[in-house]
Amino acid sequence: MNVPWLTVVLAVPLGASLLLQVVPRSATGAIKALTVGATLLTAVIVAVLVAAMSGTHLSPGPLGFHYEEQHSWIPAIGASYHLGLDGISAWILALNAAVFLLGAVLISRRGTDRLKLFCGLLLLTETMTAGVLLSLDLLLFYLFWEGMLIPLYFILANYGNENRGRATVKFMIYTVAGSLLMLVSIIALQYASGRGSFDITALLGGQMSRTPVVIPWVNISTFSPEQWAFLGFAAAFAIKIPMVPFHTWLPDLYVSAPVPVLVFFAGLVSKLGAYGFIRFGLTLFPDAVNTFKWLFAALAVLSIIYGALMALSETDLKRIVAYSSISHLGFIALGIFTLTTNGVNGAVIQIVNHGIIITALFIIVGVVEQRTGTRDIRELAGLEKRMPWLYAFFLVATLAGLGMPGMNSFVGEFSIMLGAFQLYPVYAVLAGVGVVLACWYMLRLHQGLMHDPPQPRTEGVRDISVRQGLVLLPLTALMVLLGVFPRPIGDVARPSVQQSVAVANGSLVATAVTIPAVTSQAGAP
Amino acid sequence: MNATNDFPFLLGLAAFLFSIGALGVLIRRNPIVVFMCIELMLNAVNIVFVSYGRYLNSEEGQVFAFMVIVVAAAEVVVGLALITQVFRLGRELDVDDLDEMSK
Amino acid sequence: MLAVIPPLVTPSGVDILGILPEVILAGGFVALLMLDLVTSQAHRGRLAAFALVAVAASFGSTVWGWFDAGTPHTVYSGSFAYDRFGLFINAIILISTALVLMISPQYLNRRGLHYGEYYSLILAAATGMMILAGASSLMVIFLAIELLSIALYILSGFSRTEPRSHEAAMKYLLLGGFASGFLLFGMALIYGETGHTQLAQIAAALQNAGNSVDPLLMAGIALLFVGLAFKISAAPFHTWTPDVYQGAPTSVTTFMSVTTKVAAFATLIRVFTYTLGETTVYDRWKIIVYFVAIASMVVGNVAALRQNSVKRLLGYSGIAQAGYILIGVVVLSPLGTIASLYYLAAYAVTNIGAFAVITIMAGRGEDMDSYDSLRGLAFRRPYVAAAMSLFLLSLGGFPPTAGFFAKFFVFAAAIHANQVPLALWGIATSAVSVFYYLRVALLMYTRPTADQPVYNWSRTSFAGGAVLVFTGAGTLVLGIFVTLVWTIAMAAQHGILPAGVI
Amino acid sequence: MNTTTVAVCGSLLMLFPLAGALVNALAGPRLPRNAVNLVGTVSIFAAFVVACVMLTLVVGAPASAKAATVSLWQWINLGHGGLSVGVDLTLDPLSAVMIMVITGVGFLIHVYSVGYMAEDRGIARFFSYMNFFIFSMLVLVLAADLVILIIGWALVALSSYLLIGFWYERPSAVIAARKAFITQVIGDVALVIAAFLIVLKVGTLSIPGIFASAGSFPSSGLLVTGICSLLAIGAFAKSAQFPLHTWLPDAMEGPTPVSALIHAATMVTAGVYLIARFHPLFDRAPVAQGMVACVGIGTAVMAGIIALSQVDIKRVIAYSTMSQIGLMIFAVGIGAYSAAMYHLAAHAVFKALLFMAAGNVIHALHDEQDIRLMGGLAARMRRTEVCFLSGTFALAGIPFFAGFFSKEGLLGFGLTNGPGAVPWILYIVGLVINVLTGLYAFRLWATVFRGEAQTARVYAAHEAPPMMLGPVTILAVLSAGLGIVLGIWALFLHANVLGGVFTSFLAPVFTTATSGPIAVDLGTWPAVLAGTIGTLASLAGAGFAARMWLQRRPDPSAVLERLPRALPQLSYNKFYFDEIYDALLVRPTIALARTTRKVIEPRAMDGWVRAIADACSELGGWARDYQTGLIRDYASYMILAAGIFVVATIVLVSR
Amino acid sequence: MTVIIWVTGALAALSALGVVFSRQPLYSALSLVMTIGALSVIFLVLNAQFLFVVQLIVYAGAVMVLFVFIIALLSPGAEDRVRVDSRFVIGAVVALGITVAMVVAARNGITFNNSNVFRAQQIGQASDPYHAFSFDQSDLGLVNTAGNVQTVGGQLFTTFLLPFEITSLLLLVAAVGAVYLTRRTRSGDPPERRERALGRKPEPTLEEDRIEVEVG
Repeated sequence: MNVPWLTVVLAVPLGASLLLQVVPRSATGAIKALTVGATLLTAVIVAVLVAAMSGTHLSPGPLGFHYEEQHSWIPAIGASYHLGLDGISAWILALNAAVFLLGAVLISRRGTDRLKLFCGLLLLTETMTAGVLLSLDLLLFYLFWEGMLIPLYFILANYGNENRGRATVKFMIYTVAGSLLMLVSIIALQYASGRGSFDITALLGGQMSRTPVVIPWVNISTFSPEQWAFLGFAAAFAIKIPMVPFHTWLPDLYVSAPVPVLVFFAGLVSKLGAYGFIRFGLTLFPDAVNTFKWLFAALAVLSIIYGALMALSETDLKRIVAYSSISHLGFIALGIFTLTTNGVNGAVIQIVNHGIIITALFIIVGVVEQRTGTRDIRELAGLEKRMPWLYAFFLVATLAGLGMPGMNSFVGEFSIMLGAFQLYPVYAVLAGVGVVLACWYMLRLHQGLMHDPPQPRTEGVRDISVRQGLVLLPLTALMVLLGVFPRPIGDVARPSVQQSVAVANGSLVATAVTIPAVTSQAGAP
Repeated sequence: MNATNDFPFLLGLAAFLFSIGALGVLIRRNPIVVFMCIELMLNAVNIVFVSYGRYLNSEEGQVFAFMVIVVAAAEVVVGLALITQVFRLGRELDVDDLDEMSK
Repeated sequence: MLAVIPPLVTPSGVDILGILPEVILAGGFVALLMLDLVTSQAHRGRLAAFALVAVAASFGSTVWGWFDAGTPHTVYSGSFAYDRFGLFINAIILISTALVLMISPQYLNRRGLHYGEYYSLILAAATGMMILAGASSLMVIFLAIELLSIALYILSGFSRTEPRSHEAAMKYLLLGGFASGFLLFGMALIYGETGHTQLAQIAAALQNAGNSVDPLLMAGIALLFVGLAFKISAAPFHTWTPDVYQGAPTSVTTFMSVTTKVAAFATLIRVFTYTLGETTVYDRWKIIVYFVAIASMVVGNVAALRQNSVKRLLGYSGIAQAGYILIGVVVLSPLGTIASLYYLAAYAVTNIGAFAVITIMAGRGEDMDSYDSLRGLAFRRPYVAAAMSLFLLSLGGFPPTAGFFAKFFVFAAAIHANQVPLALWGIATSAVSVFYYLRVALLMYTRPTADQPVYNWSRTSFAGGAVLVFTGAGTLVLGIFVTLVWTIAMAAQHGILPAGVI
Repeated sequence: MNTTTVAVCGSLLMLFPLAGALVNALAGPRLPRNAVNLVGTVSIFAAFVVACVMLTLVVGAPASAKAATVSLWQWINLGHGGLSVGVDLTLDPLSAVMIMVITGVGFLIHVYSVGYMAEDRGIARFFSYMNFFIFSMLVLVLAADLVILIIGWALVALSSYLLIGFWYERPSAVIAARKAFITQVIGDVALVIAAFLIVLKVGTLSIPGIFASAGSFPSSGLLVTGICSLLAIGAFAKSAQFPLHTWLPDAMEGPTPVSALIHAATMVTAGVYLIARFHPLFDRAPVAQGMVACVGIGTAVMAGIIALSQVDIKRVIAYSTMSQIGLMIFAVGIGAYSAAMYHLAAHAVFKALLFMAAGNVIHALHDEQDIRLMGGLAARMRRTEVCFLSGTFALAGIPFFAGFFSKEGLLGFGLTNGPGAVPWILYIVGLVINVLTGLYAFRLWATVFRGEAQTARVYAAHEAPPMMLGPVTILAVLSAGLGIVLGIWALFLHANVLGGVFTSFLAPVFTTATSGPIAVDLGTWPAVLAGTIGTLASLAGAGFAARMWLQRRPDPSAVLERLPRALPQLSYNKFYFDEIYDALLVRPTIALARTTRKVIEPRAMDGWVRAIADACSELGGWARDYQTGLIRDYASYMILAAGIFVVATIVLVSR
Repeated sequence: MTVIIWVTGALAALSALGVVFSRQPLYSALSLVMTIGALSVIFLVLNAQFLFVVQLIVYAGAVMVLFVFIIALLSPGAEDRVRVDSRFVIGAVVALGITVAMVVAARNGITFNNSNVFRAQQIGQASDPYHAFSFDQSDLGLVNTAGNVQTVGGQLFTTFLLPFEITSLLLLVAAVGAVYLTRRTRSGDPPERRERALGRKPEPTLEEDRIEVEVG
């Protein structure tokens, strides 16, 4: 039977969110069960899809996809409903399913205001983010990309601390400004290709003009259309990641948002910018991306160090974690702009890893805040004595966060830095400085909370609950497991990454020839 | 008389009446007078229509001017009705008084 | 002397079928005047029902006309275009009118304004708009504009005892008359310089003129544009919009915010794109329209940032939207026209929805249009708040709503015409607009604190609910199943009366 | 060797400590104390047994097949042109020596811990960390892939961090732990970058693979020099060598068994192991080697000087450790790999001994560590003193104790190798080190155990329990008895049998090295002379110290007064390295971070965003201000715009 | 003829100034009547007899009477002297600009673009309008002959039938509007009364409201 599995992945949460509307508001048990059930079902389907991926048919072409579906949507302008899964999106999709499942599990049934609204929006967000990962049509991609903001907006605007309004609006405007620039680029790309299509496979390899645009009257020649278009995409993605100096929405938002939201927001949504760079930035604008790689890699390095410095001096737990996230995402961006197999693959690995780490860190910080009533690191100390279990989980998360060899993020960071070293050794060395700083601020966070004589404020603080422990356990276990056996991610991503990198480096034709060999390797474990 | 050319004069006259009417809208505060200034503008337009119609040898100008007069009359009716109603509710006859919503 | 009188022949081109929708609606207007006399105060709701019937009949004839007007032509000696373009606009106007009629009775009752004249004037205005949509001569354009304007002047001041309503009517009337002066002066100059008032003949004259342009013609075009820009409330001729929108009864604002703009844009497109689109003149008026488009986008969006009345906000938003639609006009391409038409449809459905929420929420004696009065709406009226959010998001251009594709097509048209800066202005201002749309949306989901007043929102009537459902569904359909309306808009563009056809 | 056997043994070797760590970590808090102790020690004992088995495997293997590499699983494979790393183990004489030291000494220290930590509530956590350390250390020494080595390298740093900060309620411990860890991470980064250079050159990170293609590095080339320098920086961080040495004394905040195990016997010597392991590369980079040698010997002198003036019993030993490792680093720097490894093994024994004996003292005095408050303990802790003395003799290189052979051996090697006058200079520096070693070693002994008791606490002190004394005794016997027996045997039967055994055992590893004799070849007179002079120097230092601190002739304070003031100040303040680093690195970084938060973030980063927002808002204010509500104003805007349009179009026409 | 045009034109211009600048509304109205009259003469000279009559009857006769009537009814006071503010400056400058631009553009001889041929000439509607345009030229067609009322009327019912019909609708709407707006509030229409009360006092307190009802 030919089941459109990817559509099913989109439809399950969407359908569940619609189904929620008929559940009475007071039936919180049913609402929660439905939400968890739907996210779980999605997760199971995604897991099976990813596991079975290597055995399925791969579409031909410079970029190969699995489970492809294509239907006509707006034939007049060449937009179609085109979904597909490949090695790059597979694990991120899995991460997507996982973080939403976690988010669904974490919401308190009794403690949540307007549970139905939250659950519905959560499920809608899952649909949208999954759509972003699956769409192969630029317009469809944009639809999900921007549509994602709607449920997110209502979630962020409705849940969180008293500053959430400002933070949310800032985030929205920031993001929308970037996305709209991307929209212009999408249109220009479609127009310039002359193929009347928004399909990524049709637009591959850069078809825009590479002669510089000359500003009339003043006669200043600027970037080429392709470069301008790339910058449009880059604006959207750089803001979403976010890269310094486009990052200021992130700390505010992370501080104001509640933990179940952060689990999927920090865990996944910010990774979509990186995904976009890999999927579209590299393949659609090979010339521009090679022109600008130094710049974006430099911004990535700046993010690494800047985020680290901020994390080093902040006193608010959530802000520390937020800035650490900026720093880590800088690594991911650096990996992408190395345009090497190592770097990009490392970025993919790191996307997944960071999703796991940041989720755990936010859960931990959330627990600490909930238990002690403060987020100020100066008011907290000696929690190890009170919360030994939390300490254990936190220790693992901290180590993973600082890129400890043997933990999952080391794999990605090593690979990324190797790629960076291939590109510009200086960047790798600076990233190394970032690693040292990461060690410093993560230990400051960890020790600041856990060590030193216990403060009076922490008197009588209880350890984590069993449910929280059950959520943290798989996350920390994954941190260790993926550090010891990182191969699954790398193996799945490898063929697609190689293709994308080949396209980015302009050896499109050569790639088309070598694909069969590569994929057959991937197929034979 | 061949040398005389009245057309620029007529157009100039129309432009003058039009602009002076517009100026009146800007500087007068009594709505009734403002209305009269608008009438002045419409009359200026009528000169243009008629004189163009004259030398273009086309009746459209005159018909158009006729329509303008009709419309002007209709507008005046509604406008004056409104003005009386405003006045009846005890307001000043001053357009500068009508700024409640922007305060 | 009798010999001088030309024989009274049957006027050429008289084809009542060509203006059937307009005639039906005008008939409805007159009939309503009569019916009002025999309808008691308690049963004035029936007038609305009758008006709806008239609108429906007119819509039916519009649909019939759509299939009938395969080849576009004019009727009444070139005065009126019988083409799918006009019929498309007619359909938008009629649907909007019907929706307004549905939300009106409840609102009028609450505000104590329930008089029969309301419905007849609405129909009269709608008639004027539909005539404007099909007008193919300067004279008809002028008269149609005046017809709809006068009806709207009265409707704006319909709340006879309310100062704000008066103020709105007064402003609209005086400034409208002022703008009519410009419009007329422009028409006079165009008539003089080309010798014709029929658009088709003007276009032909321009084609014959080769590559020469004379200054008075350009001045005429500029002044004509000023007059139309006033009607579409494009900056800097927009100043009346917020005041009038705020002061007029909300149902009237709902009506005119959408239909006037749609009709005026129809004629703007007809005149500028399809009559004055000749390269020699286009190159010159393009600059004006370019400027006005950008100014509208900037002024509308920026001014909306600091408002505290939703009606005013939507007024400014409408100014901004006019700027976006103007992009579709200035690029002078079929795609641009289609984009503008799509935008108009999306704008109509969204804006009516947004205003309908304000109308429906109105309490006895007060319009619920301040920001404060929306605070916490979602807790008491979750579905209404959800609908309002949807409309605001659509106005903000978020997918998957109508507003997104509207903007998308307009930007696409700009980029395809190599007018990238225009698109960039558009996106920059769109980004700004997100702020104020979302602020309102956020407010509805903010729980009021103890010291803030609790508003007693009215219950949604069946008709009001139906309007919200229709507009909400329409907003989504236009944002997802794009091809549906796109195809019709494309047919409308293909079916527009080409330049030179009489 | 049978690869399967090696794989099984290697896995078991690592699994025992890991299992112990996991059991104690997860179930420890609920288990009875004895069970915790049992799990903690037995797991290491099992590992020791396996290590012995593996040693026999290596010993029993034919000379041509002493090394075996087995692959456990593929760690990552990024495909063609990408990274490919396997989790591989290698067993060869070098790693065999290391695992013997680690598990053997480690086991004794674990046993000692049972006694030392008897009062502590966190015993399960302690054993868990300790076992985890053993595991990490085994990963490090068994790794056959540079990435895996780095993982082990970092894991030992982690264990060290955890154990230094074991008493987390002591702020000084917390800070010390962080400092140690960050320093280690600097070393890790250096290693990682070295790995990049290697993989980009030879395309593999497998250590045998690297060595197989070591020939592709041009000798003395820039690349290989760079790689070796980076590796050396990693080694310096781990082995507390200048300039990354400041963490080691602070690390004494950890429990004493930790100091014995990690900061004396095993982890800190990993740098020596690393350089010895990568000798094929170092042999091609003489500049790097020279740098390593200089840093090693420099650190040895510096640490010796500092050790003279410290007053914390553990810190004195820590500086002595730093000094001794400096010597080992020096040895590997000059190519005396076997000698270095020999000294490493011997040092592990006597330094663990010293620490544990010191631990006995501390334990007896209820956590008193200041030697100025001790004195006269010999009367109360006779057996501890004897053991301590055994270690001190070994440390000072008194003939026939463990340290004697190894130290004289590597100094002698220095004398016989190297160009021009360098050997002589090095030799003279070595003599200085010998003197210093004797001085501080005996100073410590004299101050702690002899003389007058300085506080009342001393009178309450009593001998350590057998659980602590037992391991100390075993190590004392090893360092003294074994040394004496074997030494005499060596002296009379064969010139350098112990060194010879070592050399021949390690020979398969260091085939490419310019390995010479590791001990003084008594057959040549200069060498004998040199050894004799070196021994005499040690003895002189020891004797002088004994006289000065036992008999007050000359009085130490008088000596101090005669010296320039700066010298004792420098020594006491550890050459101000902490202060210098604080001023040069830590404070600027924190200041930068603070500036970033207080200035750059709000003003620049958020500033540009807010500037745009403010500008829009300002424009909105203007727009609202111009929306006056006056019809006449509105009309004036309209007519202004219309006028401009008309004039503009007319002018445009004429253009 | 030219003289008549110039004289009446000047008269119209002068009285237009009177409309704008006289402080008494009644004077403005009378000046407007004067302008309208002057313009009707110009219409007559331009052979637009029909418009001449309509201008006098409808404009001067009906519309202006309405104005005067309303002024009499409302008896507004004199306005303040016109102030020279920004609005005045803008208006004056633009008025001057438009007038000058029009005159300059109309006098093709000195317009910006000499090479351009007049459009009406190009499309064959007039021979040389700017230079040949005077009233001694009598080669004009039916429209411009005396008694063109019939022509215009005939056109009104044939070619311009649709616009003519629209005007009927327009007037009807205006009538309805005027009636609605000026109609007195019917008694016994409680919401209306309350509206008015609210209208006068936008934020009535409870007590004030009650007093208002009692008085009413």
